[in-house]
Amino acid sequence: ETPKDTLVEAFAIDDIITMDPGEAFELSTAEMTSNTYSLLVRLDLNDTTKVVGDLADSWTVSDDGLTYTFKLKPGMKFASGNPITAEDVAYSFERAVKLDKSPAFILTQFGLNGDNVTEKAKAVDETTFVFTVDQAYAPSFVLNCLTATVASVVDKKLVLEHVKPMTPTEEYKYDNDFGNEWLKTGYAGSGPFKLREWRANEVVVLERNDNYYGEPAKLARVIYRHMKESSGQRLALEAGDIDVARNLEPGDYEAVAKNSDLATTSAAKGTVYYISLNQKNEKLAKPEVREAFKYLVDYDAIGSTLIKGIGEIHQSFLPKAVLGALDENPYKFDVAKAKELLAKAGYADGFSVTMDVRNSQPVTGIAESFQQTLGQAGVKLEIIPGDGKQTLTKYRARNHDMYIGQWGMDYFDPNSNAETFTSNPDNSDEGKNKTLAWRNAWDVPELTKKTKEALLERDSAKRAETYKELQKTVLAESPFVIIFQQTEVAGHRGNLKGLKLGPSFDTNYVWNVSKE
Amino acid sequence: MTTAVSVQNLTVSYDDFKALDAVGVDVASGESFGLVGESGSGKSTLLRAVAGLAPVAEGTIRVENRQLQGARRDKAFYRSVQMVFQDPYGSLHPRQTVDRQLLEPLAIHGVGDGERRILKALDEVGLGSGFRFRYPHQLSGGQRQRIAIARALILEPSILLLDEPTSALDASVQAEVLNLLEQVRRDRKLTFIMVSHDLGVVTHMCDRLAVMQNGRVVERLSSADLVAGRIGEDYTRNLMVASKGFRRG
Amino acid sequence: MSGRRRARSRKAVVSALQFLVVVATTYLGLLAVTFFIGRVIPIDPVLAVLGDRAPSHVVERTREAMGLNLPLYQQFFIYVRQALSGDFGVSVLTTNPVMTDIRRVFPATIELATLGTLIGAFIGVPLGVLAAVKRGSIADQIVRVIGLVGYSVPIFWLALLALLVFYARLQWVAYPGRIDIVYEYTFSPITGFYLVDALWQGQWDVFRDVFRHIILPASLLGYFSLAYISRMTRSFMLNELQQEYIVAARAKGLSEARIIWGHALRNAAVPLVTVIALSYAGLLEGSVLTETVFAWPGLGLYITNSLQNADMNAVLGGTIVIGSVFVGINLLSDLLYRTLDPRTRAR
Amino acid sequence: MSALLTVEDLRVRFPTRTGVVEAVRGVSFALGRERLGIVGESGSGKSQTGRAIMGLTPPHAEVTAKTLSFGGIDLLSAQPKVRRDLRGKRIAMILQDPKYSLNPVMSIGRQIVETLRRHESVSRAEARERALDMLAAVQIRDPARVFDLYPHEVSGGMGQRAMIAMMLVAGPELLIADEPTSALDVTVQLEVLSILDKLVAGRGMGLIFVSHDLRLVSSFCDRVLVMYAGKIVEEIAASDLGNAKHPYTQGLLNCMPVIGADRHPLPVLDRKPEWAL
Amino acid sequence: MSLATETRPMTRREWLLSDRPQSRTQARLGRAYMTWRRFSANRLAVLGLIILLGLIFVAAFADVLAPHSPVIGNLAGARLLPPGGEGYLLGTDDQGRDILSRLIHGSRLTLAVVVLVAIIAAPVGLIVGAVAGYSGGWVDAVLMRITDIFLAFPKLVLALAFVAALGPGIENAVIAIAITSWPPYARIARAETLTVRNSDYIAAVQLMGASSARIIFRHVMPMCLSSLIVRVTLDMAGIILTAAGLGFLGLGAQPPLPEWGAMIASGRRFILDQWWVATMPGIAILIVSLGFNLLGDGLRDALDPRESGQ
Ligand SMILES: Nc1ncnc2c1ncn2[C@@H]1O[C@H](COP(=O)(O)OP(=O)(O)OP(=O)(O)O)[C@@H](O)[C@H]1O
Ligand SMILES: Nc1ncnc2c1ncn2[C@@H]1O[C@H](COP(=O)(O)OP(=O)(O)OP(=O)(O)O)[C@@H](O)[C@H]1O
Ligand SMILES: [Mg+2]
Ligand SMILES: [Mg+2]
Repeated sequence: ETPKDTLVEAFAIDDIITMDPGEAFELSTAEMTSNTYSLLVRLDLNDTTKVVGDLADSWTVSDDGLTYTFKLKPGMKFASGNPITAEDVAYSFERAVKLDKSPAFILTQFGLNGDNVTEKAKAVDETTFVFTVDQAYAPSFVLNCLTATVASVVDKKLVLEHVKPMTPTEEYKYDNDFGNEWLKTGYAGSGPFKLREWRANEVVVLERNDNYYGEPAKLARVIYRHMKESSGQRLALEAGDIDVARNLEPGDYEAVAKNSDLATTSAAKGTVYYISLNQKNEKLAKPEVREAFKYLVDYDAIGSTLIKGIGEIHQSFLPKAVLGALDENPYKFDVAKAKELLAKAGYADGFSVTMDVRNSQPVTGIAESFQQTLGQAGVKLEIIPGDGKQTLTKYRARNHDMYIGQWGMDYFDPNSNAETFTSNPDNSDEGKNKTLAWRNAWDVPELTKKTKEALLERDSAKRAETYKELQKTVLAESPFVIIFQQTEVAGHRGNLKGLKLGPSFDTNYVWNVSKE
Repeated sequence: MTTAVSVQNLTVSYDDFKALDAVGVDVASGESFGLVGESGSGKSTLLRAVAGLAPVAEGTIRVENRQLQGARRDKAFYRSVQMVFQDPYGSLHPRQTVDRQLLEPLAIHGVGDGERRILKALDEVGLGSGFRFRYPHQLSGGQRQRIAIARALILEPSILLLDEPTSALDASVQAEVLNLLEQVRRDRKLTFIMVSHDLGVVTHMCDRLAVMQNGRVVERLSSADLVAGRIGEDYTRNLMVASKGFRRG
Repeated sequence: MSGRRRARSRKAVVSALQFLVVVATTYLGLLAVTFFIGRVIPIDPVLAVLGDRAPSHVVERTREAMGLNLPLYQQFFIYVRQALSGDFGVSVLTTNPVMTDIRRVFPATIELATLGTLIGAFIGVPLGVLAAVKRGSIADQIVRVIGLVGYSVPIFWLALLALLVFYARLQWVAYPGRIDIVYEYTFSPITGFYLVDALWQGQWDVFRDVFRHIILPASLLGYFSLAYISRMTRSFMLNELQQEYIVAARAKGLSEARIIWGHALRNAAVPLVTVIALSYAGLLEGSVLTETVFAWPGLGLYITNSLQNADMNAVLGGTIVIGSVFVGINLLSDLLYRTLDPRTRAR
Repeated sequence: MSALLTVEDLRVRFPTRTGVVEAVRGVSFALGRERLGIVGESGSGKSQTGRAIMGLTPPHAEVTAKTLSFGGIDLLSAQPKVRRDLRGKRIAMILQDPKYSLNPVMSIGRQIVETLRRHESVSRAEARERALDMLAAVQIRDPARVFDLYPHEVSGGMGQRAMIAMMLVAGPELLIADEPTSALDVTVQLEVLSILDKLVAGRGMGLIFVSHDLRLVSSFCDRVLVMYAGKIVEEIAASDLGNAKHPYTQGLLNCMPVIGADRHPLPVLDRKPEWAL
Repeated sequence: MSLATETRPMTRREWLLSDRPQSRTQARLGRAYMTWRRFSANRLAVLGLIILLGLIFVAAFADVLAPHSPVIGNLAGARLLPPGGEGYLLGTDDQGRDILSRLIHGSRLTLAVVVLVAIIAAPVGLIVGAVAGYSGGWVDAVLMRITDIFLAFPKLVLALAFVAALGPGIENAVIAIAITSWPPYARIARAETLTVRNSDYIAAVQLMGASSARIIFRHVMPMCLSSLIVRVTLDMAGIILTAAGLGFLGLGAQPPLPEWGAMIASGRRFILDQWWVATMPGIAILIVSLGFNLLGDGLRDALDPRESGQ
């Protein structure tokens, strides 16, 4: 039995490599950060196309669409006891941009850089923070981006106590590390929980923040215990040694659902799984082949077996619940049709091709199923299994034939996916913008332009329409065979109340959870 | 008379221990020379040094007027010097038939006509062809020692080094092997250097002998002198007394 | 006399020097192999630092910062110099200095392996002795089958079954990890060996809990080493029981028990020590599969994880630790061998 | 002379895959407080006879006899415990090769003490005293030092003396010596024999002396049994050896080279199949 | 020698057991027959041999024996069926494939892995060990250092690294396992060589003027062989399990190859509800490893007369 005031979750947390919100970009970390740090605005869980204020009491957008002015709520404190001021917000933006770690692009895409950030993200007074962007972006886009964990507000005073001096170099022009080294395992936030400890591959411990300005968390402590195996998680859940199992696979999920002592919860996530065809491979570059492959996935069988409960068939690149998402699944498993298309492309007898597959479920299962269905149309698929990092290394270098993987939204805005699936400004090997389209050498100047336009469309309805069109094009022509959208699931003890998974990985809040 | 083997000032050491300490022995061609002494006195080591199986620290070894360097020996050497070991159970390869063991030296030296030579060698040591395809474990100790002798003789050497060839054998079998050795020596005009701790055996087989103690030669004398009691050293005298059997007193 | 002593001390110095050379070359070899591995595995080390989702310009920048653009020999040089200064650097996966990580994960593995080996030895040796003494009997066959099954069964599979029975059904043991979260903050380990620490601090309930966690994985590892140890014990015992001194002991009128345990086993113990030590060293490498199944934060898992993320600092640190264990255990079993076998003792 | 040991029709059989090997085939003799020699060539069953008396035959062998009694105790029907108590206490055996017959990892002193403490309840200190005395009795010069040595640290002759000490420390009435000197140098051999001789004479033990060396046996023992193929082919008083009747005994006597005797070639044994019948 | 024995034809057994063989072949066969007799007296060892013959048989006739395709399944219709139902004797896996058929075809892979590792690792270990042991001096020092380095290296890390470097696939898994498994063989061979090196029969061959290579290959190695064979058969189980472990970590055979370890790995996810998916290949591995172990154990007794009594 777990203690009454403590929530114990079994969770695969081996992806965590840092706890610094300016640096962290991992899915598990997103959950920890969003529970321990505050943001200016958060996603509105009741209508995910909107945002609500967190630290910000209110905000205005200037008519030219370039200036965003945020008014902070008064009298708020960090967990350390220091007051939260606009100065802290500005510092948080400054350090994220200057550190320029993985998630920094979410902010720098608005024209911020190390030289201008102090101008563009600025505290006017104690409670007023002004953010200036370089183009008249859709306000929904800007605000959505600010819900990302990289925009978390850190305790400037506390961080400054821990900065490490650095010698400026060509690449890194600043004389200190903005507390990055300390914050990797340290904590300087103001969320409902504070981070007590992170031991890599072992445990993350959160504790209630008594200085929290909002409604206090219901439980005193949350412990994420690293456990990789679904079966192990289920055993521990059934025995009551944990309260929540976070990485259940379909079979175990079903069993938990059937157990009267236990309950389950789930939420569709902004992650889609796809198979991509490298256009450097001349066979895969044929439009008929691309289309044929979309007919060669046994969507129904996969949906009812391999991803049952943990995903839903979804063929367009925008996940459900995102602005402009297209809810249409036109492709069905159809060998005859595929064969016809292949014959048209000149491959009536099929051909051989390889696919890099990481060793994790459900992708291996899907890959094996796809291998069999491709075989029915005469295409011989060789699966090259590898560890995640290994396949990714190859994928990023564009050395694959085919790749099966997932794309999770970097921030909760359609542009996050649109940009990667449909824009490819420079298809050369040196191309700077290594989007998924680039990785698969899909050279689409038209679409790239259209994506950019959508970004600047300030009318939400029109913007949504553009994304729908983009999705239709991708469905028809792209080298992406998008298969399903992930559903995150959790099994938990029956005495647990208030556990709700959010639409994204940084909205899995635990402060409402209580025990009976 | 030419010298077959001449050892001068020979020293062999294992780590810090001197197994042989400045030993000198001369053996004439066609002679049968004996080495006696208690266990550990260096008798085997002397033979092994001549054969190139022991680390020579100092001294010279000449065999048939050729000076030998360290432990290196050329092929001609192996055709003129062969050795028979003490333990018949350890000197035959346990996984090879008699046939193979006899064939091996012929193969190494590229000598043809193996079939005939093997049969002849077996015949010579009084074992018929019936023993040819046996494994050592199918032979008695005396039979093994005969095979070892046959193996040593098959390359037709002129010098035979015998390291206690009968001490592991029964008295009755010992007599057979000793007779065999005497006979081949006579037939082939071989030179023997024979080690034994049994003075009876040595006087029976050898013309001259050297007595060893603690890695040194303490006395050289002829068998006739020994039998007649013309002994110079106390140590030799002790050995002599001990070989006469138990005397209550 | 003094000359002999001098000779002996010179010998001691020589053998100590020899030992140092052996250790040094072994380490250098380990370094080289690890470096080589780090270069040939097709995993971009940058990914380990940045995670899967880093944008490409950050990847490029980091690659340069990590010196991965330098020529290989320079990289090797830097690498060796760093390792020789005892600094294995920081693990990019955990952000801790590698040595700190190892100080955390290694005790977990040592504790598990030690208990496993104790179980294996304390059951395996008597079983092996029994099998040798009752050679050809039913008891011998049973021991043989027990041993061979232990040798043949996929351990991760057995582990899951054991969990199912002893944890899920019977609730005899605890799971997962090393200790219940209840004690996570009431118990502060000093040495990192929880059993020892709990005893030391007199926290009986903690001890009980830790024991309930460790006993199942330790038993499984124990079964595994039992299989090997019992086979080897049987073989050594058969050898000893045929020796002439056993006949002599019987001629003295000693009881069978005394002959077996006091004479034969005492002699068989000499080679057995090496066998047990080597099997212990094998367990100390960390059994990745068992550690995965039991959510045990041990060294094997740490190294495998690091390797899969191209976190070569951590791999090197772990490898050197295991190499040291190997060298150390070899040395230890040598010493034990010497104390057990008077024939190898210097007079 | 009352018989200490009576052996009548002793047989030892070894079942093997290729059939039953009869190592001892009906050996009978009686022994008083005297020195009895057993000679014969290798494999003639000398050791197995000795071991059968001690009860040290390997478990898979069959041992039968009309009578096998020691001091009135029927050895074959006696409980294992009874036989164990006899061994070392009243009947002792010296094995051939000290190199292999001493436990290599136990100090010599402990091995001697072990025998003593197995059979008599004596204090540790007293056992040590008696072991040291015994070592002195077998003419070891520095008993206190040798007490703490390990078998590999002593020479063969010394090891054999330690073995004798170990077997005699509990004061047995019968000693079986199985080729106790064949692994030793000639000079040492005689020393060991003279120790044995003195002890037997001094303590009034019965002695069975097994050897393949007929001359040695005859110069050491009172009576000699000659074995061939598991049977006794001749029994003869040592002094009477010159008049041995059996051709096998004569052959054994003749085939040894003797200093001064110039016999070329040596006479050899011509084994007759009928000897083995 | 009487005429009667000359004319009466010998039975085959007598011919084999004759202690006067008339030809090389007879001698060799006789020796083999004695070994076989010792071996076959051990019933468990014969059981081991039968298991392995069974494995070879199944592997040879996999195409005929397997009722279904080992790679093509019925995802929608026959997924995770329990054993015994509707023509799936051992049930089906998560791709709806017949487990029995996969096991039958997988026997080929298992056999291939085992044989390949044995013919790579054992000879390498044997040569390294024998050369080191016989040569002594710096050759010994260098070779043993290399062996030690490989021994001191965590085995799985080494195997993983090699597979990662060479790319996944059964061939590379084999190479990786071979690379990690030769050092113990080298040690055994060296130890054995050291005891053999100073024996008189080696001295005798040296005295014939044989070259070192000849001595090592023709005289020393055969002496190391039996303990090596025993060790290799005993290790076979470990090799199968290492291959399985690599498969378990996803680095062994490529899907959809029915490699048993990979089958356990993918079936492990269902162990709580569909126990058969992981258990069937687990049992297959258990049986085959047990077969090898029993065989090795029997060989140890048969080849090593010291342990087989008189
Ligand atoms: N390889 C070796 N290493 C170390 N010492 C050795 C070696 N070979 C022989 N010795 C030592 O050299 C000495 C002489 O040995 P050697 O074998 O020549 O004696 P031996 O006179 O033949 O004795 P024995 O009658 O017992 O055969 C002995 O003390 C022995 O311990
Ligand atoms: N365990 C056994 N199994 C089968 N035969 C055996 C066994 N032990 C001894 N023998 C046989 O018993 C016979 C007598 O052996 P024993 O040891 O008594 O001979 P011995 O006269 O002592 O010879 P040695 O002088 O060589 O010691 C031999 O032929 C031997 O092969
Ligand atoms: Mg010698
Ligand atoms: Mg005997």
